[in-house]
Amino acid sequence: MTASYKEPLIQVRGLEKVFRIKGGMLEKKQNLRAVRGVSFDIMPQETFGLVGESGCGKSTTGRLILQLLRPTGGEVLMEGKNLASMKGRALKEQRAKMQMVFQDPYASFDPRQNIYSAVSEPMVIYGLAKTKRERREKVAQLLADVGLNPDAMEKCPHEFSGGQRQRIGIARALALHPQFMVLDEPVSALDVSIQAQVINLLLEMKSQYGLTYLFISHDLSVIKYICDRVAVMYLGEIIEMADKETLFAQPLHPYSQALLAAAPKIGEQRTGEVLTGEVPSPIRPPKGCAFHPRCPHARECCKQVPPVQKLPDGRLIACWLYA
Amino acid sequence: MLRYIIKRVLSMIPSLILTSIMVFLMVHLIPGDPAITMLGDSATEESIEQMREEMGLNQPLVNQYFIWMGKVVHGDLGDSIFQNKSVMATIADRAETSVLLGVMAMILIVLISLPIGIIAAVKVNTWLDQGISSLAMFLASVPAFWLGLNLMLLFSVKLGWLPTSGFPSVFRSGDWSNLRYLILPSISIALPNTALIIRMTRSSMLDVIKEDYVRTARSKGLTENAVYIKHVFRNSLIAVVSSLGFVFASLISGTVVTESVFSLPGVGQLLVSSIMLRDYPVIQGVILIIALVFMIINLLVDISYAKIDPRIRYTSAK
Amino acid sequence: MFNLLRKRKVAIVASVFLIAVLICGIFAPLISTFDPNETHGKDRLSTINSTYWLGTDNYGRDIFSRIIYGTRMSLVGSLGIVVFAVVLGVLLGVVAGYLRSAQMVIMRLADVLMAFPPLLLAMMLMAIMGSGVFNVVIAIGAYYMTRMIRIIYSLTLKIKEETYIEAMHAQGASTLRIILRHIVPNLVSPIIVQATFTFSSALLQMAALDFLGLGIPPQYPTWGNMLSEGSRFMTRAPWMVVIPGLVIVLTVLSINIMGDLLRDNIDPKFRDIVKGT
Amino acid sequence: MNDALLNVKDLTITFQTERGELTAVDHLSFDLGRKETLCIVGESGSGKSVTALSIMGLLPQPAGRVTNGSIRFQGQELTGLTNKQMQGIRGNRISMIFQEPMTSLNPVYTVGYQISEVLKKHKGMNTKEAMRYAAELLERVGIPEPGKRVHSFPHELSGGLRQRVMIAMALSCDPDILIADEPTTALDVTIQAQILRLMETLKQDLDMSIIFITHDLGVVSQISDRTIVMYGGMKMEERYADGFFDHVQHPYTVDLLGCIPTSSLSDGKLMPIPGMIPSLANMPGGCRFSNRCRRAMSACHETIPELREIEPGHWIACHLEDKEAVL
Repeated sequence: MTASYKEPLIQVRGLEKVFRIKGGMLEKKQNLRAVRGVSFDIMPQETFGLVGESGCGKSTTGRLILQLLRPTGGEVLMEGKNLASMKGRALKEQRAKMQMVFQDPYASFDPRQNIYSAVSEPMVIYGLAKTKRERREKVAQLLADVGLNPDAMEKCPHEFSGGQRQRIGIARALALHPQFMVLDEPVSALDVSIQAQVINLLLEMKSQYGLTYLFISHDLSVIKYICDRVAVMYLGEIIEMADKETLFAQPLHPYSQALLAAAPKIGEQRTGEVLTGEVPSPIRPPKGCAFHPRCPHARECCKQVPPVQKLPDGRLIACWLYA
Repeated sequence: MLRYIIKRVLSMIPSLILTSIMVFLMVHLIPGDPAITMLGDSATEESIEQMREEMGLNQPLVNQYFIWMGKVVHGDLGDSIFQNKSVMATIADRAETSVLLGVMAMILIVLISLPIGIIAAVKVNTWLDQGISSLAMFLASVPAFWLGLNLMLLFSVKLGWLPTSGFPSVFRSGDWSNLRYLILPSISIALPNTALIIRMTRSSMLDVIKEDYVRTARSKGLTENAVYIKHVFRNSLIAVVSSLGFVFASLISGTVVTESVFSLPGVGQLLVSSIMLRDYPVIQGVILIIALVFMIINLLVDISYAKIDPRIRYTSAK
Repeated sequence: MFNLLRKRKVAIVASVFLIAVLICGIFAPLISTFDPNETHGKDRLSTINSTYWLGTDNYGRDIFSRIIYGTRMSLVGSLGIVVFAVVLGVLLGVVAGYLRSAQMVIMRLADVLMAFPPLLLAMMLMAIMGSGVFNVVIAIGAYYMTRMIRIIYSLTLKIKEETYIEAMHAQGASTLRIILRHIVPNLVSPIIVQATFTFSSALLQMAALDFLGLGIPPQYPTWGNMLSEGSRFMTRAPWMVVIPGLVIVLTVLSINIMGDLLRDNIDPKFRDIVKGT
Repeated sequence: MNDALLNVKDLTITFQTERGELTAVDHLSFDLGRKETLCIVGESGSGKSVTALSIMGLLPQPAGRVTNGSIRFQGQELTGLTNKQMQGIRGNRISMIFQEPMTSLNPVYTVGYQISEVLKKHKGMNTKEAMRYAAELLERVGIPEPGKRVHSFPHELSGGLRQRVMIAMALSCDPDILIADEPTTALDVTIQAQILRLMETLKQDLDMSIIFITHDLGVVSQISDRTIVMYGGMKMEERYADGFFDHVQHPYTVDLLGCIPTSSLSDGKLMPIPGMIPSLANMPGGCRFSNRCRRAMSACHETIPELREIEPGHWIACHLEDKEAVL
C-alpha cells in the first residue's frame, strides 16, 4: 500500500504538547505533558492508525496536526510545509486541505444551524461555491454521497440519530474536498450495527475522494479493520509502529502485547496475563520507559529512556528488550 | 481544609484593595473640592486648609490613598460633619440594630425556606408543590419595604400586637424582650428572600434525584428517608449554599430599606440620612464597612461551601 | 411563544396584564382622569370614590392618574436599566470570554462591583453622581451589568469548549465569525431570560431607591415616590400605600411569570448559570 | 429449571411518556441458575438495562412500571413487594453495579462511608465495625492501601478503582445475585480486563450468580454461561451452552456479528445491518427486527414469532424456524 517512491503527505517530527495546569493560588503551575516527542509519516492515500487508552495523547496528537491546538515543540509538515509555524491566511488556506470528524455526533453541530448551513458553511468561508444555488446543489450531492436523502438539508441536527449525524459530519468534512482527514474515534459513540455502516462509508469515501486518513481509536478491532499502518501510544509517546499485519500478528512491545491480549475477542476465552496497575499521571510520567512500572519484563535499564529502533521488518519499537 | 481557608483569605486581598480604592475615590469623584466635600459647606477657611493638609491633597493621588488607608487600618474613618462624633463611633452606635436584624432575618429565611423547599421537591408535581412554587414566585415579587408597611398597618396599627417603630438597645438595657421591635422588620426582610432558597432547594433536589449515585443509594437498600436526607438533600445543599451570596446581598439591601420603614436606629438608616445630608465621611465609612462585612460573609459562604463539597477543598480555589 | 403560553394559563393572564400596563404607559394622557400633578385642596386624602377612582393623596392629587403616569417612569427607567445592562454586559462578557488579555481586567472590575450589595452600590453611585433619572439608570444598571457580564462570560467559556466550535475552527472559520455566527446566537435565549429577570428586579430596586428618597426626584410621579409619600400618611390613608404597592407587585409578578416560562424552555445546560433572583 | 435462583416470566415493562405508553420490555422470560453468569446482550433501546432495573425494583418512578409477568427470586415473588420489603433484598440478596463509575458514587462522602451504609443497614454493624470491614472489602477487590483508601473521596480515585469500590459495596453482604449493567463500558481495555477477571474470581469465591448486561459481544464470549440476545424489548435468541458464537441462528445475531470487525487477521468485509434502530414509539409490527432483516418474509411483518427450542439449551424467536410459516 505504501509505495516507497512517494513523498509522505504528512510528516510529524518530534511533536510535543505541554498543557499548563493551574494549581491553586499558592501552588506552582504544573506541566501536563500530553504528547512527548511523537514522530511519524503518513503516506498519500494511506490510513494511519493511532491506538491507545484514554489519556495517552492520541486525540491531542490529531489536534496538533490540524493546528487546532498549537504544538509546544516539534513540527508538522504537510507536503513539505511546516504547519506549526504558519499563521493567519497561510494556515487558513492549508486548513482547507485537512479536515476532522469528531467522536461525539451530538456535540459537533451548532444546535441552531440546520444541515444545509452546517454543511455549506465551509464553502462560504472559503468562497468556494458562489451562489446559493450552487451551494445547495453541492450540499445535496454531498448528502447523497454519504447516503442521506437531500431532504435532510432543511432539518436541524437534533432530528437525526447518532449514525446519521456522523454521516452529516463526514459530509461537512468533505465539503472542501480535503486531501487529509483526522478521524477522532468516529464510531466509538455508535451502536454496533451502526458502527459498521459508518466504517464502510468511511472506506467508500476514501476511495471516492482519494483521501488520506489519520484514524484515532481505542478499539483495536476497528483499527485493524480500517488501517494500513498503526502506531501504539502510551503516555504521550509512540512505543511501537508497524504495518497492521505485522503488528497484529506479532506485537513486540510488552504494552502492545498486553493491549492486544486484553481486548475481548468474540468466540475466544481470554489468554495471557492481565496487565496490573493503571496508567500513571502525565503530570509526573515515570522516568525512563514510561511503561516500566507495569511491565512484566522490566529491568534496571528500563529506568533509562529506551532507544527507538527500526527492526528489519520495518517496524519501529521503543523497548530495551530489542536493543 | 485549613490550607483552603488560608488560600481563600489570601485571594481576598486583591478584591479588598480594589474595593478600598473605589471607596477612596468616591470622595474625589464628587464634583468640587474633596476637602469641602469632607467638611461640608459651612466649613471655615482654616479648617478646610487643615483638612487639605491632613488628606494630603497637594500630594499625588497615590500618596493620598496611602495616607487614607493608613488611617483606615487604624480604625480612623474621619469625623462626621453633622454629628459631633467620629465616623467609627457613629457606626458602632448603630451596628447592634443592623446585626440583630440581619441575623434574625437570616434565621427566619433558613427556617422557612429549607423545609418548604424540601416538601416541594418530595411532593413534586402535586398541588402542594405548585402552590409552594406560586407562593415563592409571589413573595419574590413583593418589595420588602412595602411588605413591612403592610405588616405594620395590620399588626401594629390595626391589631396593636407589636410596636410600630424604633428599637431600644438590647445590650444597653439588657432587656431581650426588646427584640419584639425587630419581629416585623425581620419578617419583612425574610419573606421576599425565602423565594430564592425555596426554589433553589427544590430544583437542586430534583436535579440530584436524577443522579446516578442516588440510584446507587437505592440499590444498596437504604430506606427512602435515608436516601432523601443523606444523599439527595445533603448534595443539593451544595447548590443552595452557592446561592447564599445572593441572599446575603439582598438581605443587606433589605435591611437598609426596612430600617427606614420602621425607623430603626441602624447602619442603613444612618447611610440614608447621611446621603440626604451629604455627610460624606459617614457615607464613605458606612460603605467601606458594609463592603467589608459583605466580603467576610462571602468568605464564610465559600468556606462552608468547601466544607460541604470535598471536591472544592482539594482542587482549591479556581 | 404562543405554544408556550398555551401550556401555562397564568402566563396568559400575566401577558394581558403587562400589555395593559404598557398601554397605560403609552397612552397615559388619554387614560388618566386628571393631571397627575393637579392638586385639589378640598379633596385631600379622600378615599376611593366615583370621582377619584383610587382616592387622592395628601395634596389632593388623583392617585389613579398618578399611577398611570408613574407607569411611564417606572417602565422607561427599568427598560433603560435593562438596555444598559444587556448591551454593556453582553459586549464585555463575550470579550472577556474570548480574549485572554481583556479577561483579567473585565472580570476584576466585575469582582469589585460585586463586592457591594446591589442597593448599596446604587446608593453609593447616587451619592457620587447626584439625583436624576439618568443617574438612577446608571446607578442601578451598574449592578445588573456586572451580573450580565458574569453570566455571559461563563456561558461563553462553556460554549467555547463545545465540539462544534472546535469543528468551526477546523473549517477555517475566523474568530469573529465564530463569535458572531455561533456563540452570540446561542447566547440569545439565555440573554432574553436574564433580561426579563433584570427588568423585574430593576423595577423593585428603583422603587426601593425612590422610597428612600434617593432615586428619581420626588416631583415626578413614580410608584416608588408615591409609596414614599404615602408611608407618611399610612395610618390615615392606607390606600396611599396599598395601591401603588399592589401595582408594583402585580407588574413584577407578571414579568417573573413570563421569565419563568422562558427559563423553563432554554437549554438545561445553561439553566444553572441563568438563575435569576 | 425449578432450582433456578431467579425466574422471570412474561415480564412486560412500560413507560408513561408524552407520546403515550411505550413498551420497553415485552413478555421477556428467562431463568438464572445458581453460580451461573447470564449475559444479556443488546444495542441501545433493546430493554436490557430496564430489565435489570426492574429486578432491583428501581425502575424510574413514576414513569416506569411492570405491567405484566412475574419475577421470582428463590420462590419469592418480587413484583408485588412493597418498597420497604424490597429494601431488605436490595444490596443484601441482590445487588447491582452500574456503567458509570464516575457518577455512581456520591461525591461528598468517603468511599468507606458509602460502603459502611450497606453494612449498617443489612448487617446491623456499628460505624466502627463497618468501617473496618469496609477496608477488608476494599482489600478483597484488590485496592492497594485499603486502610488509607477508605478515607478517600471518589474524585480522588481513577475510574478503575471506583468500579472496584462499587464492586466491594455490592458484595459487602455476600449477595446471591450480582447485576452488572455495562460495568466495563466506560473503562479502558486493560482496566476492563482487570475488572472482568476480578468479577470472575469473586464469583467463584462467593458462590454467586451474575447477570451481566453488555453491548460488547467480545466480553460475552469471555464470561458467559448463558446468553440472551435482546432487540426492541424482546428476546431474540438464548443459548444455555458453550459455544454460543459458533451456533448463532437468529438473523439478528448473525447480522450483528457481521457488523463487528473481528480481531483475528483473517477477516472478511463488514456487512452492516441496514437502517436504524427503531425507537420504542415506532416499532415495526410482527417481529421487531422485520424491517431490517434481510431474510424477512410476509409472516415476519404480521405476527410475532414464538420462542422455539431448536436444539437442547438453544432457543430462537424467528419465523424461519417455524416450518409452517416458511411454507
